[in-house]
Amino acid sequence: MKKVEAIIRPEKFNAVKEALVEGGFVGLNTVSVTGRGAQRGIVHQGRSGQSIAIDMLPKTKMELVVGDGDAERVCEIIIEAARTGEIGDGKIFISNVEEVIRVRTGERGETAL
Amino acid sequence: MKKVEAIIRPEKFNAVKEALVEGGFVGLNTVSVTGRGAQRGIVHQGRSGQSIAIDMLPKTKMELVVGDGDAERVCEIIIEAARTGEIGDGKIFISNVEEVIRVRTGERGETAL
Amino acid sequence: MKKVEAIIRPEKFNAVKEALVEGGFVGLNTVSVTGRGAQRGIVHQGRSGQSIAIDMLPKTKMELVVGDGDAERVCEIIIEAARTGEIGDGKIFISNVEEVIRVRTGERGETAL
Amino acid sequence: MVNSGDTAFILIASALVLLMIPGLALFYGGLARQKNAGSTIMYSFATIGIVGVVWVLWGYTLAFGPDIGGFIGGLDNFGLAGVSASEGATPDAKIPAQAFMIFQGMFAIITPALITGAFAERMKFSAFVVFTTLWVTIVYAPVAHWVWADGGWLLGLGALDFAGGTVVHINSGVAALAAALILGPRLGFGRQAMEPHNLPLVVLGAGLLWFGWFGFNAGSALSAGGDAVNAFVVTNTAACAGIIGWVGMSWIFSKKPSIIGAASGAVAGLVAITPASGFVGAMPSIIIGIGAGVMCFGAIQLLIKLKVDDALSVWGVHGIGGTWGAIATGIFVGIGYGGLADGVTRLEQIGIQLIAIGATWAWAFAVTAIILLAIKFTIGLRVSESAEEIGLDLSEHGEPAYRL
Amino acid sequence: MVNSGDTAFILIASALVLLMIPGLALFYGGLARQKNAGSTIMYSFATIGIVGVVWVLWGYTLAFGPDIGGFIGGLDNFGLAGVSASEGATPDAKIPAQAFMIFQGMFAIITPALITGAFAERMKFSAFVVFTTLWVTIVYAPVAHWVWADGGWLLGLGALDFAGGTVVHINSGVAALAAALILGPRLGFGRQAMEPHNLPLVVLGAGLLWFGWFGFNAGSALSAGGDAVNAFVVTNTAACAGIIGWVGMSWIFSKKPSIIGAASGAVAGLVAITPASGFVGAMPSIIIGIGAGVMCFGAIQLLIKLKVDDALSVWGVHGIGGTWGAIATGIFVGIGYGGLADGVTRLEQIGIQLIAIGATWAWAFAVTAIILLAIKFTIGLRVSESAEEIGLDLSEHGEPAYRL
Amino acid sequence: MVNSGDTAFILIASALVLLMIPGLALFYGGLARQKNAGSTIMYSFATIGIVGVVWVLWGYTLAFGPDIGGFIGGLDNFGLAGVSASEGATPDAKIPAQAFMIFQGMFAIITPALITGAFAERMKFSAFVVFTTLWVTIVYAPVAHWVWADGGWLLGLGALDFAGGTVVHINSGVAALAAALILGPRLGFGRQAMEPHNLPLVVLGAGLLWFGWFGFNAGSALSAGGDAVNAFVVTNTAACAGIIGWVGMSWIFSKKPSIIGAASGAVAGLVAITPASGFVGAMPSIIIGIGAGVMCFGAIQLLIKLKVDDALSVWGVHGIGGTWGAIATGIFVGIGYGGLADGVTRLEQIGIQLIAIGATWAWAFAVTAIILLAIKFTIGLRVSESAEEIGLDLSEHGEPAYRL
Ligand SMILES: Nc1ncnc2c1ncn2[C@@H]1O[C@H](COP(=O)(O)OP(=O)(O)O)[C@@H](O)[C@H]1O
Ligand SMILES: Nc1ncnc2c1ncn2[C@@H]1O[C@H](COP(=O)(O)OP(=O)(O)O)[C@@H](O)[C@H]1O
Ligand SMILES: Nc1ncnc2c1ncn2[C@@H]1O[C@H](COP(=O)(O)OP(=O)(O)O)[C@@H](O)[C@H]1O
Repeated sequence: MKKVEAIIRPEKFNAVKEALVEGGFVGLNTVSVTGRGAQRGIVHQGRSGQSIAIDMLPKTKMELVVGDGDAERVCEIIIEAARTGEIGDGKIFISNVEEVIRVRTGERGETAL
Repeated sequence: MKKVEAIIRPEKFNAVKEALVEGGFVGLNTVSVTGRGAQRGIVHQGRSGQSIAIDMLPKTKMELVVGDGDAERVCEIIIEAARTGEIGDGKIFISNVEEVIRVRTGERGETAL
Repeated sequence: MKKVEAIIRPEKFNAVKEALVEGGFVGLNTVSVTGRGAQRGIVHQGRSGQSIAIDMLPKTKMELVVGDGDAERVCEIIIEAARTGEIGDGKIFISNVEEVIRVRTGERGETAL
Repeated sequence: MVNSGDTAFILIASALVLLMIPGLALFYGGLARQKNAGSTIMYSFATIGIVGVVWVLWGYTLAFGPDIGGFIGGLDNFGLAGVSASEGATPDAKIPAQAFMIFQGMFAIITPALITGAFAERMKFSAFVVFTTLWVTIVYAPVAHWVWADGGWLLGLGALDFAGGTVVHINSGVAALAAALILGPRLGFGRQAMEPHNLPLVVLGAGLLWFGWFGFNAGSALSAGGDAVNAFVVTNTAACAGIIGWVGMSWIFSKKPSIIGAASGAVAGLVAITPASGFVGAMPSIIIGIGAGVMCFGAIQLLIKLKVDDALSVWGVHGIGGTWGAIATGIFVGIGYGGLADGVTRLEQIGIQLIAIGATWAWAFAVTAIILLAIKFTIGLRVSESAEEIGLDLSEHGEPAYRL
Repeated sequence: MVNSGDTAFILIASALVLLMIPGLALFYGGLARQKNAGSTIMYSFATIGIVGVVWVLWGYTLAFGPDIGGFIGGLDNFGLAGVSASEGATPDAKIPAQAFMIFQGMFAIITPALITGAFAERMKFSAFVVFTTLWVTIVYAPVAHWVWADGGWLLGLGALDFAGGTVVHINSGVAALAAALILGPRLGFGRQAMEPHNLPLVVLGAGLLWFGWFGFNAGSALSAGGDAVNAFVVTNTAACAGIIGWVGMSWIFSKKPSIIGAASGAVAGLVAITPASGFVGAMPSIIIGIGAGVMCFGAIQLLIKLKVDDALSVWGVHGIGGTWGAIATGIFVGIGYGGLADGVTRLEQIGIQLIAIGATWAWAFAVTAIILLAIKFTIGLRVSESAEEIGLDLSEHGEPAYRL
Repeated sequence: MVNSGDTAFILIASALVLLMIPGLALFYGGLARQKNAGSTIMYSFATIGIVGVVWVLWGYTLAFGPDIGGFIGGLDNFGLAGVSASEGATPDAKIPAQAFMIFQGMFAIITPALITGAFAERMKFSAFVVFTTLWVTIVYAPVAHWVWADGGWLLGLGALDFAGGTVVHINSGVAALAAALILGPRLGFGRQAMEPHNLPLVVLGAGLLWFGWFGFNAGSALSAGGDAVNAFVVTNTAACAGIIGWVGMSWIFSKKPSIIGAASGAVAGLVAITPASGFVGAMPSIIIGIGAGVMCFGAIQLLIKLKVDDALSVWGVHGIGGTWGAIATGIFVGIGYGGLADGVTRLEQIGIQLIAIGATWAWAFAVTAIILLAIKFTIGLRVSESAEEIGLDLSEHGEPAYRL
């Protein structure tokens, strides 16, 4: 099985989630991270208006563990729903998962997904 | 070495932690995630009592990196302590870790765990 | 490509980040975790002064996905900037990443980093 | 005659009403989603800045200056000209004219602040600034004049509104409805959960509102005598009853007693007792409060079903709560406290109340709509879609609410 | 004679005391764990709703209606019948009867709200509703009658309790002890850390409590004269001294000056000065305050050692702080302000104080225990284990405290 | 003559000023970074404990005891000896002497609390305790004596400071500058973003400050008459204008209307109107408020450019806001309210104001510097580097601000 980790704009999370559910991928978990990449230029203002360059931006990291054959499809769905074309759209990382267990039943492997 | 990622009910975290410590596994880290799986039916109430279906539920994700031979034992301990038998009990993912380094000493491999 | 996960003291994050940027590694994401390892003895005080042993300590987890050849260099930089020599300095885990995709452009592999 | 006891009372009452506005800011801020918490707070807080200055310049004189045709005040007191800090406006006034002015000023501030809950999470800050300035001038000041100023036509008619059921609550609640309709729903409304992000903040806000409401209602007696004592007692009792009403509804209909419902119920009770607080005793105030909890609860559900996005339920609480209170004032006047005016029957009084309600609904809705449409077709009302998705704290103000 | 200065003072004082209850809600809410923050807040907030209505219906008349045997008031003033909003209860009263009624009503609200800290994080909301309704009726109203009503037996005996050391603090603190014993400890008590989840909320709550306490103590003079001024001064001074006492203890015993300790110490000082505030001057108030900080700190440690889970330390602060204050009133009466009653020696006064303390402890403990046991064996007191693990915010109310 | 209306007014005003300090604690706490939120709150809260006791012991008598050479009060009223709770200090006083004492006590508490914003996030708590005790004794008490006590040399000179422009704001603001210079910047200052961690807390704090400021300024009239009414009105108006000024600056210079700026602007307006509030009417108060918003905004930027780390901008807001207010008092005195003293021209009055400003700047800076240097070379001022990195909540107090 593969783990697909997608780091996306927080405001795109709902759209991505809905697209994944439509595509039949309901299992996932997400966490808020702060990240840094090519994206620059986000500026907050300080108390007296001074500019504060924020280099660590809030992002949402989604993790989906899916069957080997589904990883590509999941990436496509995510890219389509998350892309704006501006820098800061995020990254997807794919890695291998050796085993999956469903806690409730003890089932293993793809049937546990 | 293996990384065991377990996504469990937040209210079960203390029980799981205590079971792991008893089993001799003290090193771990956790993060709060929100997740979605087969579990449904959790409903919050809105300001005027309307039902709000919550599809992203709070979960606790634990990560333990352990020696190759310990992964199974860790999974057993977690399953035993985290299981309620209701949907929403969570998932365990196992993947491979190539190297571990202890920052303090620079030690590497299983001795660094 | 490799994923370098470093769990460090939160108060060292800025130093590590600056060192990485100097070393040319700008892409990363971080999340606050609570962890437990060899470190003990952090004590908070309760309302009437009783000691509260805190066994889950706040840590910062950084993730960098880098080219295969860069992983060692990244670890060195992190160790140097994060080390205090006291227990609790943290751990680094290295694992394999099979694919990277840049959401904005669809680029893949090391060029997407 | 002006005296220190009554003056002290009104000054403190004015301070209490002022505190309601940060209270409202936090109440609304807590009800908003996290990404809009700061911007929602800012609407209320900035309202103090804008209306506080407008009021001393031209707002007070438009509302309480010499009557022009029963409809509005003249500009004689522009910039507080002729409004004394030490002498009463009339020989039998118990407080100086400026004490009355500033007490009324706090009402003028909170009313437009209440509206902001309807357009929260999507209205441009610049549009809000223009809206608030215009609204207090051409909607609030006239209605305040009609109901409370010497010569105002609703006062002349015998409409009873002790502390602002029409002027403050119906006025803001109906304006909120107009705003909700004209701005349209938030992105994702009806599909995504849009629930309160910080419950302690909501309860804190409700607590400060309640506390301030004593100034609002008891202070409206303009002296620390029996009217003030009665208003104080019924205000508290109605708020308590409002909790019971709203929490009871949530317990029955969603099987769980709601905490946000307790805070909302208190506010609903306070809204409904406002016009009645000088005219009814404690027993009717229990009915008024419970009724408010029940009706406002239902009104919010109704609006959601109609797919109208009044983001923080201003119409449901203030529009409907205020309307119920204004009617209830006619129904219960004289029971336990006060009495009907000479020669007016209860039915006639209820009729007068309905006229006052109708006039306020019509004026508030129509003029608010005109203002908003004018803004919509000039500088625009809503932020861009992507700004709305990101949240107004960052997109409009460049400041996140929390860095935890 | 009723006059505007004193009436204004008591009305504002009543508003201040009301604000203490949201203040308490936040103080307790901040001390609770995050998963129970909302439910803990809700206990206090809902108490206002319940007791606010109970008081005007039958609470006030049970406490202050015509005396029956020194023990309780008659039902003559049921539903506020015969309680005037504009006339004083007696010819020499400086405030209208309803102003006294509502001021006392705020005391009746806050006292059961204080108890909720003992059973927080595990008591069913439905059980709480029944408990609070019964408790204010059969525990609070009688004790208030004994101590403050014309004809009350403790008043007749000469017990001194200016603003509620017995009626409010011992009463609630001892009821809290009974509740802690009967409900039993929270799951994991003694093994897991159960520490405050939001320190700014705790300090905010303490700040609002302190502010409100001026109304509580100075308002108990029932007029804005020397008694009120003295009560105000000693209240503030004892609170300050309480901070010094408690923070000092934490600095000595756990090597770090505690912030929660500063908030708690202020409350402890305020509790202890409450009965004494009309009878001692500023110098004794320093001793009373420091003593409160030290003793309450110790009392909480003791209870933890005894494995009794008084979740938010109500007994330690209110039970022990109130007892110390009631004794100290006897010890210091007349030093710096006021004086012993004619013909009563200091030792006799201390003896009378001990009788009042003992009677309140006994009554509060016994009747509270009976009420709780009755609920336990009917509808049940505690939520299920899994509901407790999940947290009461979600399991009892379906509303998380934060969505950050 | 002492009367209930004025006494009620001053007692409530005192309570309002007390509430400003928890308000300040939260304002500063919200502006601090999360890891120092608790410790920042603790500075203010602990200040109440320390100064509240110091004031009744020796602070009040040093400030308001019998004059010694125009410079300081004698020790006659040590421990409040001879300060009556029921009689006025003079035959024509409208309030008891202790009411005046406690009202002034609240000023003595808030002034050092204001300074803590300058050394927040790095000063040892033990050093803070010593500093605050010494500072209120040898900096605050003398300046209060000069300006407000019978015989004080600045009062004799004719300096106008209605409610504390020099005594409270310049005094604390300039002491803050000295502290910022002597402690040195926080680790990472100028490189890392050090932004407010909790915006709702900042707005809440500002709201409580504003509310309390009515007590501060209107209460300074020491009776509920025209002076109080005027002070109330101009206080509110200047705060509103301060919002407009500061938000306007942020909108112009960083293209976005700042929420923190709205809160800060309100405070700046309140600071600047403080000395003037008994001497000018509403129209000048608009200018004073807008001016404060603009100037304080600029002053903070200046200090950042000079690389001086006044962590929470105390000098920028209180030092510069207070100085502007003191000058503006001379410029606008008598316009809209009050008037120049007989035989004093406006230019002369401005000159007198400049003397008062200069004397306060010099005294505050020099003596604060001496105290801080003495502490630096004995017990030390700053926490260790690693303690500062970890944050003072954990390293100094062992208590995290949040457990969310
Ligand atoms: N090498 C990396 N390792 C881990 N996370 C990364 C890496 N590069 C980028 N990220 C994450 O992806 C987010 C988006 O990256 P960015 O370079 O701004 O996007 P893009 O180039 O696709 O527009 C960052 O905020 C960070 O969280
Ligand atoms: N495919 C998946 N990838 C990542 N996380 C998942 C996946 N499926 C489930 N999860 C996580 O596991 C949690 C529990 O899943 P759920 O299906 O409800 O449990 P179960 O079926 O074991 O009762 C989810 O809330 C989510 O956080
Ligand atoms: N086996 C493990 N698996 C996952 N995380 C771990 C493991 N061991 C330690 N950690 C993480 O590393 C952090 C530091 O570990 P610790 O043993 O205290 O450090 P050190 O021994 O290097 O001084 C812990 O708080 C935890 O977050």
